[in-house]
Amino acid sequence: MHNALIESHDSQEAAREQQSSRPTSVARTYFRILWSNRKSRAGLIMFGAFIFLCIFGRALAPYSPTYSGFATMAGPSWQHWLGTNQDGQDVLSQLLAGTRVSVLVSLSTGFIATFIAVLIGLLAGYSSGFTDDALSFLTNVFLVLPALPLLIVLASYAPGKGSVLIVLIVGLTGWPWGARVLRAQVQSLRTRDYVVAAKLAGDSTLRILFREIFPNMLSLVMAGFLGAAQYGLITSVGLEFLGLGNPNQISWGSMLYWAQNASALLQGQWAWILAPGLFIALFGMSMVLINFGFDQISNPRLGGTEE
Amino acid sequence: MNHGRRALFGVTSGESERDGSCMKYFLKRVLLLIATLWVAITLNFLIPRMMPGNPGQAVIAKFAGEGHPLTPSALKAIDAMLGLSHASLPVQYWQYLGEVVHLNFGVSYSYFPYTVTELIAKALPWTLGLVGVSTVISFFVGTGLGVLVAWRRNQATDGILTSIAAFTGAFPYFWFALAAVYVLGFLLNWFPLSGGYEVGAIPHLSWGFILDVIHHAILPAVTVVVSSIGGWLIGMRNNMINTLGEDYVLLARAKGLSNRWIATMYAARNAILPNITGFGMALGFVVAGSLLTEVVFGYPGMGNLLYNAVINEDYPLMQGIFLVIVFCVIMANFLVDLLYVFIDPRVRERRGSGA
Amino acid sequence: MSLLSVEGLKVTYGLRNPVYAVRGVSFEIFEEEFVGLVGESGCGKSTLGFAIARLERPPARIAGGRVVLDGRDWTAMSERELRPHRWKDVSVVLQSGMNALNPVMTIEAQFRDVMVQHTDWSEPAIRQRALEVLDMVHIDRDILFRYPHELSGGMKQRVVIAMAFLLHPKLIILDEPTTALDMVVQREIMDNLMELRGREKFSLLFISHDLGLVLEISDRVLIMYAGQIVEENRAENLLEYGLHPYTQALMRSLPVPGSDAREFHGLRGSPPNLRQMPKGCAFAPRCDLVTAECHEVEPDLEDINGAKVRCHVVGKEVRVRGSEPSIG
Amino acid sequence: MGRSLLSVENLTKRYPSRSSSEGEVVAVDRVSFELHRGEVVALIGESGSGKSTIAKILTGVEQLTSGRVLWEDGAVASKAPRLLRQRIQMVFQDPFSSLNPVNTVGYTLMRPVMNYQRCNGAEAERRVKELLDQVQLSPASLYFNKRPFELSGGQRQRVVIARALAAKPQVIVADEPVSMLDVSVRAEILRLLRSVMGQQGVQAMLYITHDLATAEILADRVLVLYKGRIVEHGTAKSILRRPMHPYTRLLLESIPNPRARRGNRVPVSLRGENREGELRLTGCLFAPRCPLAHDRCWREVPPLEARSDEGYVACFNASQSLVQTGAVTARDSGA
Repeated sequence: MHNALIESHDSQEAAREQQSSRPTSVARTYFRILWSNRKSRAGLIMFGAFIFLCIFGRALAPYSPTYSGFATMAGPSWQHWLGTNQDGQDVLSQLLAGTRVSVLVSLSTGFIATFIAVLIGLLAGYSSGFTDDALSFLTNVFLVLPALPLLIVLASYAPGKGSVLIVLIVGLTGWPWGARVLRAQVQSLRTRDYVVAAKLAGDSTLRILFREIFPNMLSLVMAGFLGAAQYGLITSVGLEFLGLGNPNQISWGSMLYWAQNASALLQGQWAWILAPGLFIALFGMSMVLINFGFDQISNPRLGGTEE
Repeated sequence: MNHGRRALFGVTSGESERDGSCMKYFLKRVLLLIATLWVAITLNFLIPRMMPGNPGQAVIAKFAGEGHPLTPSALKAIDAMLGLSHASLPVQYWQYLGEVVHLNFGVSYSYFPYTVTELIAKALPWTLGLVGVSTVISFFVGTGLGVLVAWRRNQATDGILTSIAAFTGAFPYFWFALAAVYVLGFLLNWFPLSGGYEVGAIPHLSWGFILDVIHHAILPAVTVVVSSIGGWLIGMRNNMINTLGEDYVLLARAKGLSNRWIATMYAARNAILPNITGFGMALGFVVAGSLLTEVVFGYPGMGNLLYNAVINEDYPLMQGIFLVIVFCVIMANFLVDLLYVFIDPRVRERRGSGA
Repeated sequence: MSLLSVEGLKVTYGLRNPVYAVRGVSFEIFEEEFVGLVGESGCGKSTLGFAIARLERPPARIAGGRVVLDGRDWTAMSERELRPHRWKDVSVVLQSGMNALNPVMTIEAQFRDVMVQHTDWSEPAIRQRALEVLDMVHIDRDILFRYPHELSGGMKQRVVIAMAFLLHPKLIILDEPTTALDMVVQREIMDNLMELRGREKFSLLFISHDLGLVLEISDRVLIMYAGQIVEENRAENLLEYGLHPYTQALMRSLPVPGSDAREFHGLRGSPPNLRQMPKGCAFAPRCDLVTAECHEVEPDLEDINGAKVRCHVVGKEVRVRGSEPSIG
Repeated sequence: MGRSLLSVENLTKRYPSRSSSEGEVVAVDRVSFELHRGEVVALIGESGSGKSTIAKILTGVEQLTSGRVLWEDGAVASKAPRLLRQRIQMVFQDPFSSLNPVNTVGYTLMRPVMNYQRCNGAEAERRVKELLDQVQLSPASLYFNKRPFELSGGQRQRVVIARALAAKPQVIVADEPVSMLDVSVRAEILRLLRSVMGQQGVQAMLYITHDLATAEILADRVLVLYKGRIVEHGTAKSILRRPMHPYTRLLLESIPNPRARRGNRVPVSLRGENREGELRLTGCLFAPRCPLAHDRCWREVPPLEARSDEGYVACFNASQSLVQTGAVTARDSGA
């Protein structure tokens, strides 16, 4: 009789465990953690909104962003919520339409920088001796080189100015921080027993890198991506503001460039400068906020105490 | 002390190991310093030569167009910096290094007849002052606030300050500068709109002039501080939360030490170490940001000079400024790395270890 | 009178769906008594130890019960009120001495700050006491001016033990003090503790998963399972017979050199998930003596011949048979 | 006892020391031993004794500095570690770091099967489920899709054992397989390891531990290592009952033994502790801690010599040491 009781208990437990034994994907786990953190949830919502604007911004714009038939330098009104610029174009429409270029520039610089960072981080961290020394040295050199003056010099020599150039040079200089963090992580992961075990199990180095090591640093990679994207956003906007981008392409940076050239503030058209700046800050902030969640995944101690 | 006994406790070898690691650390930093400088100098050499067109010729043509006579030495400097002659690259490189060593960057086109070196010498102190002061303020205040919010973790202070930091940190520096100029300068008229000192004043050492300089520097400095403080705060907060979870902090609590002592000597002293390692990148950021801030304020520093060089396509000036900014950032990094030795005993040589 | 009296102490993790890590624990420690607290990982023994010293870290918090130490109710006092009594009334030695020392302060500075905080001793007196405690744990005096990273694991742990004695505490809580150390070093530290017992006046709460070690050093042993004390008994009695089936299983899983391998047994199954506690006795699913009652009714901690045990079966059997329990 | 399956000859491992003045650290110093078919050999020592380095060299994770490791068929293990990796598999100490948290039990166990048995997915899955049953993780289909964090320490260690078996090795190296586990599950894991012998082609096992007590349960022969050198070698029974080397005695006395309560036990002499990076001594490495050390011990290295039918010991005072085993005899009578 006792045994029957135990068995029934055991089988219940087995059934319960069976239900929960479906392997949950890493992506879903990540999303659950990000969503449970109040800060990163807010970040995700904001980030989603900007992706939406990136796709549908042009369609949502009340007017054509290039139509220049309105009164010039008009302050905010019901017709033009954010007023108009010195060419008589609607600022709100420009802002919404410019989201696409700015968001794409930010994300693609983040992507390029992260790609290089992962490549160099994995290679330097997993190899030892000369390869590691050389790559770490390269990383440290680029880490210390201040990128903006370099970019300014490069961009001012370059014959064609445009966002592709900016993406390339910001992306190609934005990787060292990520590479350094990832290298340290790979170095700590490669000595884990499960990596040794995978070697003993006959797995190839490539398989070990991508099935054993890489998944365990995904949160760092994502955090690095968002950090690099935010860096790309700020840097590209700075270059555009200096007139080193393509001023005829509508983006948040070029709007600020024209607004400053037209002394928008001193003429009272503050919305023309406030709005793009706010969008830049909100998009950047969304990535910083999401990173609070990724920080928590990489380092559980940072997790909140509310359960 | 008895040598054998020390050996028994593994002291002797430990000491030599420590000396070795400290020396190694120092050598590594010096090597990195030299290599970074070399990379920067070489980049500066290669960029104009790898660009399509011929920047050197363009500059000469511009000088000719303006009717400025170029001395042979100025011509030589332009040649060395931008690559004019058809000499082979190694020869050009050698000439270039010679000019760089003698701080001879040629003549500015936009500020003729000033040499690049003269212009930089005039602008550099302004930028060093602005960036130096605002970086020190934002590092200390930001780190201090980071300690505070980590200590009051999950309380209102933490939530509010951290969110504000995430928000302000996301703004481009120059946008804050624009807003500050508009509100505090233009609307309220509390601060001058631009410049480093009163227009028409001649820089000299007097209380009146110094006060004038400070009055002009407040807004640019505040915008740099406001935009860079968030990064320090968030970085320090994360490190602090980590160290607060360490056993030695728990033990400090068990020892009944005061909160202030635990927060500073136990948690913050350890939490600040990674923040200092991250100084390099942060510094590059602050310098970049302050360059743009200078443009908005028309501040007479390197940023403004660089901006003018860019819009006037004054390549010799641009190259010189680039090199000097990079040099300053690299040197600052080097000094911070050396400072690290004094803060972390694990890299430090033990005092009085002679025996 | 007892030095420490823990009454119905409960510790939970989390606020919304609290998990009870310590589920109503009561015991006493008398002056100059060594008490061992034994259990498997996750049974709540360290949580209990921290809570007694009021060192629970959020999200852990005390959800009920009292801790009365030397006549003062520590659970009713604020951090500010506790501070003057910390380290004087109770000091702790943490699981891994490796991380218990501040890496950027010398050993001397870490000894000094606690004495400066709690005493008005002069500089020479402070130095004198620091050297005294180092002598007590047999460490070279020049270690005082070193940083933790310059010491080996065993030395660090001894430094931490020395630090615990600085203010002549009434109670010392040792939380797995030797788990990370080599056998021989562990032995040296244990011998050192026994030696100190003869010279200093203090009580000890020794928390460990190693029943053998605990039996060696303690007068009385508390066996903990799933957040509760399941048995409290004198060490010499436990050597003869453990009352609770869990204690007996633990005793059987102690490999004793020179004994036969057949006497070495384990326990099947694993401890219950604290989020989903089974109804009835927490140990029932792993117990060999389990009855229907065990799955339904949670047993109380009952007095049996001076010992205490939380078991339906053992309790009844002893009552029926009289004073000579022999189970297992 | 059969022929030697694997013989280790004069195995030496030196690391360059981190400090330039010190030269090298000798982690393993001319260690020789043989593994015979059907036996479990225990390698005993404290941290820094070189026992884990030997495990790493045998499994090809690290390269030896000199000496060689020979298989029965003449293959030299150190020459072709990749080829011979399958023959020798490892059970790790820490069940929490030896299983990748992101991979399922199924994935982890499929890898060696697919790499070494060259079979298709379905066949591999079937075999993996057999293995799970063999290590008593049943029902196998339940554990197949679990991730490590859903398992207890004991269950994880069973998975680790299954992974070692999956490659069908001839030799298993178990590096402190139970020291991180709760006492209550240690017995079951040791029993499982014992039962694995002779199955799936496993012919011998090297059990690495600091715990003499469990060595007696699992092992036939015991090698005692001190600072990279073998100081004593004999059958498990003889070493535990009649330890000859003073260091072996010290280890034995260090085992917590509740029956030898205070007063009954001779305290271990406090003579410093095992540390890496000590000055190299010309004589016996144990001399600084040895209560019996005399001049000769400081000058000469004692050779590993046969002292009885059952054992070898590297000590000039071994016979004297035998006489002085008061504590051990007391323990014998107590047990």
